[in-house]
Amino acid sequence: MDNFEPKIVAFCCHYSAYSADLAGSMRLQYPPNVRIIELPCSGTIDHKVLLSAVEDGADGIFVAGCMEGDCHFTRGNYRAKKRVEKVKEILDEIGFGSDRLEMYNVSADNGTRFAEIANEMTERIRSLGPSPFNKKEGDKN
Amino acid sequence: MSANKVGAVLVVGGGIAGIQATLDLVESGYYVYLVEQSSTIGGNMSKLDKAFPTDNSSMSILAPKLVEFGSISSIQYFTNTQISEVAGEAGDFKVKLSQTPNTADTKVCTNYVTPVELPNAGQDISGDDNGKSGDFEVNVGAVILCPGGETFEADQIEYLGYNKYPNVVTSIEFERILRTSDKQSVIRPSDNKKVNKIAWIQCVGSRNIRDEKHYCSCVCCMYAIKEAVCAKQYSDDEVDTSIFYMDMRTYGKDFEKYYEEARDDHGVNFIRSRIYAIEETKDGSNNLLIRYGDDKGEIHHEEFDMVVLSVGFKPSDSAVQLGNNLGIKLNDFNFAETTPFTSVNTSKPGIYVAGIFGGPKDIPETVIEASAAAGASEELLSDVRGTMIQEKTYPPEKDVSGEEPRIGVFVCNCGNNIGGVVNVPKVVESAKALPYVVYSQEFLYTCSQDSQEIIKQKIEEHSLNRIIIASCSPRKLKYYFQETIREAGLNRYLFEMVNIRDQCSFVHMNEPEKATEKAKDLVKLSVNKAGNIESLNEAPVNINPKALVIGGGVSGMTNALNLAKQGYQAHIVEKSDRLGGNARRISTDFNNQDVQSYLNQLVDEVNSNTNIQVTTQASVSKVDGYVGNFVTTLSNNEKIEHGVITIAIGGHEYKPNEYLYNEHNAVLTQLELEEEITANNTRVKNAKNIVLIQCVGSREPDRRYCSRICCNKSVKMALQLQEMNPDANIYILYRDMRTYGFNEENYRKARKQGVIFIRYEVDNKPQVQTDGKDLKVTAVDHILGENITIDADIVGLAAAILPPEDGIKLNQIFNLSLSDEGFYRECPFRGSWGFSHKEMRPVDFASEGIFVAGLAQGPKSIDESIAQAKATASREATILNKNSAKSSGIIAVVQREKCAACYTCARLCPFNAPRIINYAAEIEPILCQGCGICAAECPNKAIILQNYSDVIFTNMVDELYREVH
Amino acid sequence: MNTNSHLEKVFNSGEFVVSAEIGPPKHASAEGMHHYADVLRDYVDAANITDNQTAVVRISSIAGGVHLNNKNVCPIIQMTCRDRNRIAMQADLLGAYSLGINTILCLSGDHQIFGNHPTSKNVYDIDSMHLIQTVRKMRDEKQFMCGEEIKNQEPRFFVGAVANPFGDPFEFRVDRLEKKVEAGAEFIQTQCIFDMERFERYMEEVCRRGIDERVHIMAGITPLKSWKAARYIGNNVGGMIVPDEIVERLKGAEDQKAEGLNIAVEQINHVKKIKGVHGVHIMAIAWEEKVPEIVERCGLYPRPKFD
Amino acid sequence: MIVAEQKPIKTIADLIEDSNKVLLVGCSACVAVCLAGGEKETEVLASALRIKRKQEGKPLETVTKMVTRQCDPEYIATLDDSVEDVDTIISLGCGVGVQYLAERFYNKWVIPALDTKFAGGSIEHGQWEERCGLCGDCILHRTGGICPIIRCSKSLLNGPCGGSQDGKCEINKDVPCAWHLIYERMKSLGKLDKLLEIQPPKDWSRSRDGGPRKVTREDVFID
Repeated sequence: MDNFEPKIVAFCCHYSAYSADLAGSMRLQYPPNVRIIELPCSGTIDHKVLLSAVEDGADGIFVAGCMEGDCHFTRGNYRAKKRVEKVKEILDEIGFGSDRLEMYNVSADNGTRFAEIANEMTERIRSLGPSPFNKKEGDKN
Repeated sequence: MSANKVGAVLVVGGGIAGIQATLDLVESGYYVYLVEQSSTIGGNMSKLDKAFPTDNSSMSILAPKLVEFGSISSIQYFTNTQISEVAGEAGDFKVKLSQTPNTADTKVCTNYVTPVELPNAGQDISGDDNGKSGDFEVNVGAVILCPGGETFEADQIEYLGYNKYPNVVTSIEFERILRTSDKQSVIRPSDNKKVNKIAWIQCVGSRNIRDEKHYCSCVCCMYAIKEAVCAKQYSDDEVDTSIFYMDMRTYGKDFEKYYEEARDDHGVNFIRSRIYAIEETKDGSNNLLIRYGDDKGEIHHEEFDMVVLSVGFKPSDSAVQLGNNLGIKLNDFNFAETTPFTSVNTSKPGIYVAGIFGGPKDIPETVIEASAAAGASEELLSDVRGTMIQEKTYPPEKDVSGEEPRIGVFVCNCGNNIGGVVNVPKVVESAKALPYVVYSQEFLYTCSQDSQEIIKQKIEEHSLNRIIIASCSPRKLKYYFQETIREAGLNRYLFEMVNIRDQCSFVHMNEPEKATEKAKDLVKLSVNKAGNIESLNEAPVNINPKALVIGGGVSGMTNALNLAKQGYQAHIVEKSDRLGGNARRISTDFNNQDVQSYLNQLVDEVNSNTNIQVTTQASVSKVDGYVGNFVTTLSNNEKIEHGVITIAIGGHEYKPNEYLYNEHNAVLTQLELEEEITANNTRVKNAKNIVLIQCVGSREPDRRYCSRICCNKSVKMALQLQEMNPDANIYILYRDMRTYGFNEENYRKARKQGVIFIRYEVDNKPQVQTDGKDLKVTAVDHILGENITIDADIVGLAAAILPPEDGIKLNQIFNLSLSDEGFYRECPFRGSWGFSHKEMRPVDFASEGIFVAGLAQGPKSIDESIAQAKATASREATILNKNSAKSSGIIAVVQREKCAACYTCARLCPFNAPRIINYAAEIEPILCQGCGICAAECPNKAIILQNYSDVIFTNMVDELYREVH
Repeated sequence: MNTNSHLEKVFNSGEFVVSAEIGPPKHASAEGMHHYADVLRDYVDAANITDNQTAVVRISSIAGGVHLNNKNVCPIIQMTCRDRNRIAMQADLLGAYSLGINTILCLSGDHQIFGNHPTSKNVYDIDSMHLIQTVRKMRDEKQFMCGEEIKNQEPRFFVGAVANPFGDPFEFRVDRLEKKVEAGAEFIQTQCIFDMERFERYMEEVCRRGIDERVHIMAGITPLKSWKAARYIGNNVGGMIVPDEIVERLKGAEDQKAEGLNIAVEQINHVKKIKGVHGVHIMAIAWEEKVPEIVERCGLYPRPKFD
Repeated sequence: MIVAEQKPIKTIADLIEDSNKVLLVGCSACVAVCLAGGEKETEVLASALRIKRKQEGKPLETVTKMVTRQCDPEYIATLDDSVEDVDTIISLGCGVGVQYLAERFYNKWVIPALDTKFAGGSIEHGQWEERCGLCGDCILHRTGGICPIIRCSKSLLNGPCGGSQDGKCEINKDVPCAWHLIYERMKSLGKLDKLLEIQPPKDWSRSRDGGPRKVTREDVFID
């Protein structure tokens, strides 16, 4: 378990993904566990895509949208937040637990915050251990 | 004016105004030379942390604009360049430019975007000609000056302690402190300690009689409030913030609310005062002691951790020199003077000004002026529109539908920026092993010109039909690479870009193996996606080159006339029986210019222009269609087909319930008094005592906004009244005098000439009483604290400007956004996917093709209405000049057979793109901005966002975790 | 005289009528009801027996009525439309009359959500308006609701209804009262009155329309035990208004209970003077022992007797 | 439309405890519009059930199908090929849909995934309100177009009762008093006099109280 390197998938809106690029320009160092899939807007994310990530064995999942009130599509990030909340609720209800999933808001010009999120999420997932559906890690144990 | 006009424009200054003007011009079919004297584009705005009043991050507004810059090929831009000489005349100027050698680091890589460093000029992408250093000449039809301004040198006022005490900073310096803060605390310069108590000192270098800078800098009140609120929000600990001011000038749209919220919700202290001195305390803490007099004249001392000086704006020395070189007229304060009722025309035909060089102003107004200046240039050069623009030609697009994916993956080393950490050969190897990948190679610099040739060649050689580039941020180079593959005959959308630099090598420098693993994963994800993406078409839509202008006031007429002179049709619909609107009731503007003769001339011009049609006594009853193809039905059943809509339905004056209005015939509103002044009415002429009361119906709980122009107007009328009868006593009862900008000059003059200004508190308003015959006005003198009673012959009420009476009714047709008060809410800071430049749109609505101008958008002066009307025309021209417009490729599409016509999509779309037609939803491609909110929420999954479908995402996630299954 | 109801007799005599209220117990012993009957006997002309008030299960109002009759107190049985359909209600009307009950108060009833069986189905087959009509039809036309003839002894009830002058919309309240009178109500008990001003306005309109000539209106009075109770009623009981002055007055009192009684006495003395008010209905919730004191202090003791 | 709401996933999971393969059937009509049983919800439910079972070590196989309307036999028939090897059918239709499935697939265990709530309409996205009590004897012409049968907590025909205050029902301050609304509407229509008439008792026999109902259009129905 000590060597467990979680693989975290991040669904980032176009603008919040920019914060990840900025973190790069700023040469901020953070753990290499996050894989970004870019969405036009965080409001693009469907409940079932998040659930399918859980089914696939994702150790951690997060959705990142613009700051509240700052969505380029007015309220897409509020919708994303509601959807993440709903999926968390489902995961709690079926006993899987919702800690592996999170919603973040980060503005396009805040590379620091992106690095923080990457740190925070990696730490959280490390302490949770691998997803029960993560076969590779499961075999190790 | 020259007979041989040139279809190019020179834009001087690369700040937000220059960028906006350039983009408008380019989109409307003109060639632009953009000249910037410094080495970077961005101007003052890139120094700000957030923009008020929406608190959006400045960078997120500006960055996409800058990025777009690089992708448009009808611009040439020159940094480190100045104008040395101008010859010729409007329509045909010959401008000599001189460029100093580029001192910037000439990296081969083109894609360095950081919050402070902006893209370097010097690349072949944009057709920049920086190699030219030395003197050269360009030939243009018009010149737009937006050199911006400088802040006042705060150390010139010694008692403020700037440059003497480390913790006295200017507001610009404070912006930098905010921008670089960790958002948990605000740090002061002397000892890097957290601050708990900050003061702002207003009007530093503004409204200063001693210094002959007696204009108001307009924006400092708002930015101080914004900074005070940010300071509180960025601190985990409680921070005490105080703003020391003379008059709180929050006159702009939504500003008053921002002020009230800062005061009431955020707890910012506002102290009406005069500052006597700022000194460091003697205890060595580097804290500061402010000595000030309050509004009763009592002296106080208060200690702060840090003091921010709200410095005003002035034209830069180089701008002044530029103005002088060009021979344009500057005003007493060295700002460029504009000719009456043009708002952007300098004294020299063909040369326009926008932004701070024309006078201090905020960002949205700067952007409006930039568009207005573009509009004015377009009017001048309409005969030669498009003559300097060359349409780029491309080889025919290959049809790859039905083909199995053949993916090419190009991995960038970026000098050593990527390869120094990530094992690029390994990434290439792993890519080769992925399904459908038929070719992969690495480049030292993928973005170099040579690499583009190789990519094209490989596409040919291996029949590649999907291209992936693993390099840096797609923000800037995506379009560049898409251009490359399009030149190779591939559809632009058969492209994916992976950022293995900013997301791998730069951020995992000490973990090369893991960084490599991550890079491999990211490539794998994008290969998986590439297998599922398709060619997308940018659906063409025909554009009807005609505007419908609703409202025949100054704004509507100016807008229509500008468009007409650009060669487009305009149809004005006016509900009353004649053109003119509110301006019919105004004698002179704040600069004492005759409004009526201007108005009559404008009406004549409108009536005689063959491109303009006018329908009076009619209103809009129905609008169908969408941008480019609207069909509007009027109340007289006339049908008009048009491409864009200008809403310029004006506003109207509040009919007061207060101060005996309606009960005593000597109590008049501002407009009514103005009419009597114009008519030279004897009762006004003979009046001994005239009392003007400000803020009647404005800044009240049920109307939480400032009506903006009433202070200026009352001061102007006071001067007029004084001229009519030098013996009259004129009193102005006010809450804050908001004579912003150069209007401060009139305020100063009025005080000097004996107009009596008495401030009142909102909870202790003046009383107007009558015995049935005479009027008595009682107010409390704020200095003496005693009642003053005036036997008034005339009482003038600065009644609020109300939103258009028809606004709500009209909006049932348009379904646009209205503010709480009922003014049309423009669409600033809203953007669309794919970098189209909609980042800052002070005259646009979220609904494409619909624009607003004049009072309908919020209270404003005639000049401001004119600027907005021209800006609107300029924005409209970017649509009307095209025979057809293209939708974005990435749009949502409906599978009709699955649609339940439930209205979910139509309710959620911010752009009104979906409609229910024949029992199923249809999404209008030209309106869709590709956010995918509808697709995600559609209960029957009938909507798919092209190339971003759920299936694509679930496949990518499957792929990412495949090895672990 | 239409009925044998003692209450009707007192109204006809022109005396100012006094009634009180007894809530039956939530168990099957009648002892408590007997006790309250003894307490109230000489001080009131009749006593309401509530029908599962606030939708909480209790001894039925008809059974309670029988217990009161046995103790020589005239019972006004309440009948709500919540729990029975029109068949059960008519059956109960026959049964009640056969057991010697002759005074009835028709109401729609509190919603079951407030009671101890919130999941029960409500019936509301007919509403209070229909119930009034039905009781009158059975008495005056000797017919069941469906029109079928009652071939033997018909139930002969003196019919009352309730009115709430404090519900909304206010201007429709008098209309609805008139509808009830139109339907056949002979006396009206109002909701507890705390807001005298509004009640007076209401009565003014009642008199203006001459409704007071057609029906006996009894003002509902509730003595309050504490300021908290006062506030609770004002805030939590639908259609009730308790003016702040009353809450404040109780709050400021040294002995809140004594002050509560004082207020009730003042209120009764006040309503006595309002035109159209023919009686008072004292709802001393769980405080029935104090009714005699209130009646005496208002000068309404002794009560008239008839043979 | 019929407005429904999904049951707790755990409840549904308990009902299919013994099944290894289930067919989830969504409905594209009312329940899709009220975001309870369209394709999106069907797939989300399927995924949630699979995750739960995978976690418990008893993987569940799911098949998801959509039908245009679960309340027409012909649409149900399109599922004939999909039910063969499943243990259980989960209907995301309203109560009608569940029964149509159960009738068609007589030997299959059919369970409801939704609670069918009421006949109502959208207020805005994500919010629906009850409007019709399906009583079989419409009186809306007498009550200003506002139904007291379903919108008055007591279904009073001659309201409002004493519990109406500030336009709200006594049972909950968020529930508007239907009779207050009726009064206001009739007043604005100048038809207050209609409210003074005593509305006669309702003929409940035309409602569900009269037994299961059936409508036959004699002019189109051929025996």
